[in-house]
Amino acid sequence: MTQPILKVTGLKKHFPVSTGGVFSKGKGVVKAVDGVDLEIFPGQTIGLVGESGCGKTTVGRTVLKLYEPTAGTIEFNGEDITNLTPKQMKPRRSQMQMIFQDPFASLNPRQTVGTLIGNTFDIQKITPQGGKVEEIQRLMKRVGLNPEHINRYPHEFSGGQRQRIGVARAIALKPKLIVADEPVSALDVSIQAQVVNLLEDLQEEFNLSYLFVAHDLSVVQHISDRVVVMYLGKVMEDADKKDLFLNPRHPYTKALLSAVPVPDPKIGRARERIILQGDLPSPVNPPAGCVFNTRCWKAQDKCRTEVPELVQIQPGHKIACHFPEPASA
Amino acid sequence: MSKMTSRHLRRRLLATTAATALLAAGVLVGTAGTANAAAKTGGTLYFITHSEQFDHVDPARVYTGRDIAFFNSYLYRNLVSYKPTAGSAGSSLVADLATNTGVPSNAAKTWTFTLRPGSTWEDGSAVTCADVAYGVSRPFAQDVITDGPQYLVQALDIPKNDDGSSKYAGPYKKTGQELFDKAVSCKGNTITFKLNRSFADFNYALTYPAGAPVKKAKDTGDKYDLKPYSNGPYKIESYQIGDEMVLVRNAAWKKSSDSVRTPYADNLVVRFGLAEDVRDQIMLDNSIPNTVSLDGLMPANNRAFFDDPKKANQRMNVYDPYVSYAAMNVAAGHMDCLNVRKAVFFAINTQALIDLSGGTVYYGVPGDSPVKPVLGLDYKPTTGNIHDPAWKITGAPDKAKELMAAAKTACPAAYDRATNPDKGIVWDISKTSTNEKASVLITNALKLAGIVMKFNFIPGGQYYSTVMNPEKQNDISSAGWGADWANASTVIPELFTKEGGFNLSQNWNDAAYAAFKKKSDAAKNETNRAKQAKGWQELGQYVMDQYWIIRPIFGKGQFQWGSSVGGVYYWEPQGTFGFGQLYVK
Amino acid sequence: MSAFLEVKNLTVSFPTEDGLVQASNDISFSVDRGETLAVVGESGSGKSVTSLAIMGLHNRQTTNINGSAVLNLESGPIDVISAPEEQVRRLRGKAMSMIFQDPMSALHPYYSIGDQLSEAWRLYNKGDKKAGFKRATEMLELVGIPDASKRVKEFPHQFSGGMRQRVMIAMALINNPALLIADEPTTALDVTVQSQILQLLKDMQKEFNMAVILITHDLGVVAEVADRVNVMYAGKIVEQGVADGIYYKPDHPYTIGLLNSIPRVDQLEGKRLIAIPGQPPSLINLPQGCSFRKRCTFADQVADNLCATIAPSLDMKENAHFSRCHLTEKQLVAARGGK
Amino acid sequence: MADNAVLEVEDSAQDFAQRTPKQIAWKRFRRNKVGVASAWVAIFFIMAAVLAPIIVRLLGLSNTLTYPETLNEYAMPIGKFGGISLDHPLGVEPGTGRDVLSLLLYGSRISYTVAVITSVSTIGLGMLIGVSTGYFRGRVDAIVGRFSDFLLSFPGTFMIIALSLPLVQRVEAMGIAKDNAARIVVLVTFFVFFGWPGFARLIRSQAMSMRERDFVMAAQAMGASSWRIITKELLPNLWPTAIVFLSLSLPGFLSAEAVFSFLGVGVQAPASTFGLVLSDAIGYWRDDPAYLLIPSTMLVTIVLSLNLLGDAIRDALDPKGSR
Amino acid sequence: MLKYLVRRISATLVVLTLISMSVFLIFDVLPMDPARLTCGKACSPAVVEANRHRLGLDVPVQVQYGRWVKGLFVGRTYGEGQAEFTCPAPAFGYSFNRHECVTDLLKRAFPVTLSLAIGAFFLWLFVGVSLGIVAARFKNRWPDRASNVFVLVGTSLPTFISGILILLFVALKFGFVNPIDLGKWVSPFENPLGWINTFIFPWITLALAYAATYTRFTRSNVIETSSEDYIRTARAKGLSEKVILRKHTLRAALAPIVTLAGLDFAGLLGGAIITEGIFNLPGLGRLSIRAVLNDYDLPIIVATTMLAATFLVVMNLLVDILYAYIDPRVRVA
Repeated sequence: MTQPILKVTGLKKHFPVSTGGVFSKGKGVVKAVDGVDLEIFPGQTIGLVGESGCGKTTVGRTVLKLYEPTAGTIEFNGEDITNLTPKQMKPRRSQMQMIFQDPFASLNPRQTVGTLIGNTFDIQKITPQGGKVEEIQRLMKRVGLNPEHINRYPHEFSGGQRQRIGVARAIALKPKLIVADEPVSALDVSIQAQVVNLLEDLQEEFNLSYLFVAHDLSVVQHISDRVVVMYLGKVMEDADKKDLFLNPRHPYTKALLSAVPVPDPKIGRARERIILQGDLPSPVNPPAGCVFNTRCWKAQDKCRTEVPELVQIQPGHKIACHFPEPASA
Repeated sequence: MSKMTSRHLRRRLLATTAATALLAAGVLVGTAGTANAAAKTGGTLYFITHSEQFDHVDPARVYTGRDIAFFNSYLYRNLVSYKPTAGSAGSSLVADLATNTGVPSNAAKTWTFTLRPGSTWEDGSAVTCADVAYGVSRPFAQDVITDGPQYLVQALDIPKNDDGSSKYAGPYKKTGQELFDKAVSCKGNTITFKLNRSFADFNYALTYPAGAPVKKAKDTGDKYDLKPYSNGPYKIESYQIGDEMVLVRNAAWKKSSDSVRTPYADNLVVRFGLAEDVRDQIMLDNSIPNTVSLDGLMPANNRAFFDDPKKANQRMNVYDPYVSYAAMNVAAGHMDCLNVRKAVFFAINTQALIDLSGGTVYYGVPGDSPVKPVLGLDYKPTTGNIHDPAWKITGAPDKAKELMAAAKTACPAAYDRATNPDKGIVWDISKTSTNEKASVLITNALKLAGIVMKFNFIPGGQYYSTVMNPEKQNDISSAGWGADWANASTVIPELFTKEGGFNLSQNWNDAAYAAFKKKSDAAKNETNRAKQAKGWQELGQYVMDQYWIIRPIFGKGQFQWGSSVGGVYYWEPQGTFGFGQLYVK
Repeated sequence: MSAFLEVKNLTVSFPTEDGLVQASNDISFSVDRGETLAVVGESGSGKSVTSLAIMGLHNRQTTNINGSAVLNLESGPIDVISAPEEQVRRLRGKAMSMIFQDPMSALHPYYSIGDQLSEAWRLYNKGDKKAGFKRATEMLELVGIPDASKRVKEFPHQFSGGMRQRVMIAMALINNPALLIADEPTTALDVTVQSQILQLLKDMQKEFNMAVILITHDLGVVAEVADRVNVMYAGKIVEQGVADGIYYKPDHPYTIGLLNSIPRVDQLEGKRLIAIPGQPPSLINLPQGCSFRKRCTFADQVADNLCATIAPSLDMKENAHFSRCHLTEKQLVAARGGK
Repeated sequence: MADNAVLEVEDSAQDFAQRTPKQIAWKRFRRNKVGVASAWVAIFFIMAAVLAPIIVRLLGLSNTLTYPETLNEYAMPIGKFGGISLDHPLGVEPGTGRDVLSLLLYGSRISYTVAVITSVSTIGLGMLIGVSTGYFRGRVDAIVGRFSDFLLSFPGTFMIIALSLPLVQRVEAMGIAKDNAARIVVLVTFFVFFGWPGFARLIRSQAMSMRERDFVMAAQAMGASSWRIITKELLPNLWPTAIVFLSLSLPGFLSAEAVFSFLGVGVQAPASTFGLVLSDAIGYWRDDPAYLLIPSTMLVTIVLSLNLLGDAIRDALDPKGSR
Repeated sequence: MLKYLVRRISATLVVLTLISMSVFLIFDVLPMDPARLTCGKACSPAVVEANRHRLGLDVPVQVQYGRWVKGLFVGRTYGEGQAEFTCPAPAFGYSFNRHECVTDLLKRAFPVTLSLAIGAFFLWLFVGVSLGIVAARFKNRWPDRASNVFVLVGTSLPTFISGILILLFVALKFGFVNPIDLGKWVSPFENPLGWINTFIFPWITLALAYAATYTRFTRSNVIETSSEDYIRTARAKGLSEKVILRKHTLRAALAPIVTLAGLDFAGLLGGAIITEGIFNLPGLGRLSIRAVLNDYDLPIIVATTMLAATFLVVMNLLVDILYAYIDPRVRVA
């Protein structure tokens, strides 16, 4: 088997927070990511799903060392990059890129498209073959933008087009890994598909690996090879796409899947739906034991005291649950 | 008389000499109300002023004519006082707490006074000889009793330290108390002063409240300046600096014991800190008819007030006791070149400066001596300065250029400094809008003569302590002075000798200073008044020839009061109202 | 008998610096008690503007409105478009209610939940604050907020997103309205919470026998709850019909495109998505003809360049199914991929 | 195949206006009639100050010369309205007979100089500190924050009054500047010293929120250094704030200078800033009200036009913030 | 809650200590010599030294500071022998120019400044806030435009000009104020009408600029708040516009004004120098500026500086606490 492009072991990222209002003083930590393992192979797409606050975005940022990890190791291309300084990271950054959720916030409004894409070359001090401007225009064309618009500002583009600028920027240096953080969730339905298709095409073309972070299971399901389900900073289930969607073994995954609406009235009405009770607990005070126990319909005493390990229960399928769902036929 | 207050200086400014004709008369008195026409008792009399406070209230510290006249009329009594009448008769002495005006003996080195019985303090207790002695002892406490006249400290026969300070440190520290007790002694109601020199007019020095009694038990040191214990017809009910002072009748005072004072009004209220335009508005509109203004008007408002025929009985315009002048700091590196001093004098446009400050009618006329004609005997028109044919009242830049050309060879360093745009001559002046304008006029006039003049504006309250500090004093300082009594011994030694209290010329490094000092000392000790006067005249001429001071102005003062104030007259020796006879119509 | 709400030819526009914005154009639909009408469309398609106009919540100074929206109340019909402002106000909260997308910002941060609920209740009911709080607590219980009697005194920021949306629903329903307009009620919520809220909405509809207008961009949500569907595009209803019809036999290329372009969680064979090309048009100075024309892959099939010149009207294609398209039935079948 | 799929979605000539942010602001500004008018007024006054020597010479006047013939024997202007005449369009100064127009023109040069230097330095310092504390946060931010809190709790106005005289002396003694130059140095230093915390806070909060924006993270993901992020990503976005602050602080400092000159702790004669002229004019308000009213009107007009201009610039740059 | 208070108060005390230290240090390193300034005419070096001792300036600055702090708690004694006297605690020092304990001076000046500040404060709050609300409600219509004119004039007219114009051309010219009583302190408890008469023009002067700022601030806050979602919610409930404005919009729009107003008020307590100067009010501002310009009276300068700083710091604390009560989001985590 080939070497993974990215290997993450026991990754933790804790943020200090002050919990108090005016009348109470308290310091705590948000365990945004609390022990996550990941492996991404060249050309593979890993979908990272979970509800807001589950730490999926933090994972994406931490593996790119935009956040300093609290614990764990990150290996990129076989090299341990966990403790590299920003300076040491710099040359490696051309190999790993990011696409952001909000196409409005991720583009500096005071820079032209040319500058936005060209920044990458300037920072890495790379002069592309055939000239910078030409390369930028080639990239623009590649992602479906009119190369003549090189001197336009982001506000002159629609959301979908902006996201294309973001994509062009990310692929400019032909990276090996792209962390795509909710790349389509801010887009209109009719535009989402354009960007999803673009990402798929680019993957094919450049043999890219994606860490695809999203809350929308439909999109994740569509684009991923493997899917990792997170809840409160922890991995609940990690499996091959088909395995996971056809045969979710973790109660949380099961509930999550059942909650996804399907654009088909008959199926929609017919489907059995698991409605979880209550809300996501605060990540500052996560529940003891299994973090999901407060909302799990199968929770027992064990779940409230003992943290379930992420274990492989069949080849390529790991879950963290004391009482997994039965494997279906 | 007394030193001008900084307040006076703020209004009075620099100008140079004018015609001699005006100098003859000591008084060019304007109209004055007649005293005691139909004096009425009762009512409240208001006094208004822009000042924040009286400079001092403590009798040992009061030293300005206005404040002395005010408190002497209302609050405390001296052994002797000036006669409270208009005209030159006002300059004669009358017995007050004493039964006589003092008996000199031992070539005027010993003076005795006998206390009049029946005078009392606020609490009804008698004013004793010990109270007088105690009062006299207080100015020796130089760290507490500041600013007062130093005649007693200087003249009493008490040994001095090497630095000139007295070996007696005042009643608080009591160091050398026995030395004081030897110089000032009581026997019953008679007090004896022993002096270290002949002092023919020592009793005049006692018109200053520095010689007034203070009841020891009521002395509060520094705080006595806020509320002295009264033995006069009024007492202080309240005094808040920056706000007001209220005087009410002192029930313990008896008319029978006091031949000098006539309290008419029931209450006296002094309002401090009025904005100048507000103060002027009150006078111009007569909005408070029972008001007396303790200040003059702003120059711009003088004319409106004095041209108004309806106000004919509410004003006077007189030659006051003051001479204002610019003192040359002749210390080395400053104005040490006579030609430069002269050049500055000749270049100045005196007319413009006088106009700026109210014109000759209200401001004053160019003078030719540090001694004012009002001193009579001691004044004699000088030669040179404003009588120089080359001098012009609007400035004589050509003459000044000539002088500068001479200075170029005579004293090149001084010449260079005076003409170098980066250096120039620096003139210390208190910060007022009139002075700021005067600086423009002077700078412009001197520019015509090629002299560079710069001005150092100093906040009023810090002016004298700055310019009298030789380290901080610049080249020229504006100042003003009035004789302490009708003798130039209170002018020339004070202003031009090292021992004087107000030497701005710093002239003791001058080559001829020793001779000057000798002559001055001789004149001071001279008991023959005519001979003494001659000495002062000569010294005055010398001062003017040396241009130690330039462009003295024989100043005028204006006084205004509301329409229901009666009993107003000009008390010549004090240079202000005769407060004692004021009443509310 | 006519439906509870009947909207006819409703047109909303407002002037801006750059020109007149045709926010919604010639909208007609009706909805009755017990029925859920979903309005689907992308951002800027005019779906929210329409509902705000019905509620009378648009800015009256800057907005031009034509057409009518008649509420058939027991006391008689009222056209909320032409009725005086004050009269419409008295309908809000009682005859018709609305909940919004972002429950975080839709609740006043300075007042307790109980205050805000009881204020709504006391507007149409006599009772003091205490009674208001009692009623508020009941409502909170009804919408499934645990520990309601305690939480009624708390402030919005102490609630989670899902709970806030429950509060919003409780507040909207506290006066038992006949019509509830839910504007993207679950967009800001996580899927697990979304299904809770959708379930709640269904329950509440049954409980109160309301007419519900659900505004959303999510075809999945629509499929789960809607009886009938309006598909909007560029300010116009392009297709209108019962849910099954819209999903299984869409009659407009836009609807077809939308259904083809969204991935489905239940279809694991990763077919390439068929995207709708281009961008939605700006609502200012809409082009002549069909506004979908430029993105429509079938426009060139229509003869005489009709799409570019004549705006299609909303025609009935079959029983109670309307569509705004020049394509023939045959061409549409082809567009649907043969169905 | 893939290529085609992408290209087919290329926008078919979206009619977004092709304008830079600057052009948009400029267009918005030009639509604001009041703003344009006040800009002209402000430019008029500023040009008049800049060109004061030329204007004054063209009129055959001088700001230092006195015109004795315009004054009577009490040194009051001859003629009505403070001696307004063809020769002296705004009259003459009582007392000295200087030309008021020249005085005010030259005086406003000083006022503008103080205002401009102060505003620019305040903004420079505030920008530097605000951006770096906002971006780096951490300990330096905490210390600087405390320090600026500390500064803000000082009564600035009073401190200027209390300390200006000794500080001017010190500045002169140190040979940094002399006379009015020294006073200006002290005044400006004070204004900046007490002025920067406010602006730094504003910039800091913006920098902090901007730091959380994805485009900063995008730059980090590309490997950009902090310096590059600050200069290329943050500063260009903070300029509008700085320009708005500049345009609003300029009139503020202009009148502050007038206030302190009025109180006697600013520049001194023979200079003639608004504050000096006004404090002088109070003494003449009965006899020569024009001398009080003309400079007042002029100062208020300048401040008003600059304020209006500032508002217009703010509206143009940031149409949302209507403060 | 209590813990928080203790923490904040102790932090405030630390700040105050630091401020007082730096005030001492600042005035110590300056080339002003108060001993020299108080020395008067007979000024020999010996007298200067004696005065330096009398003023307590002959010891190192830390000792001076120590004495000052001690004086705050136990009072201070000045002079020797017969002339000895004590300023009781809290003693801010003794002014040898005014012959009074600084504390007494402050006690007298403070009610004046407080009266000025309170009156102006309520005046500008009332005018500013109500004009701002009116302007926001009638946005872009004539009341808005009119209030905009007011805002512009108010913010462009420096206080020293408006004050002079009001004093000279209104108050005095039409005889609203007896000039001799100008600035005379009248206690509101003894003579309320006289108090108002004394302060009405200073109030107007001072309030003018602030009212303009508050009008602008209120207007923009109200407008901004009006577009908040929760206002739309209130409207959707069926509340009338009046109720929405009063109960919902204003509550949120005016909350930030509390902070602003608190700090502005505290700033005034430190002395409204210009207004007090123009109207001759014997308040803290005039006390301090006279102390600086007339005689460089160090104890007064230090005391007023400290006092002004204290007001700001304490008011900051109060505003924070008050704000927590207004905004529940701040109150509880």
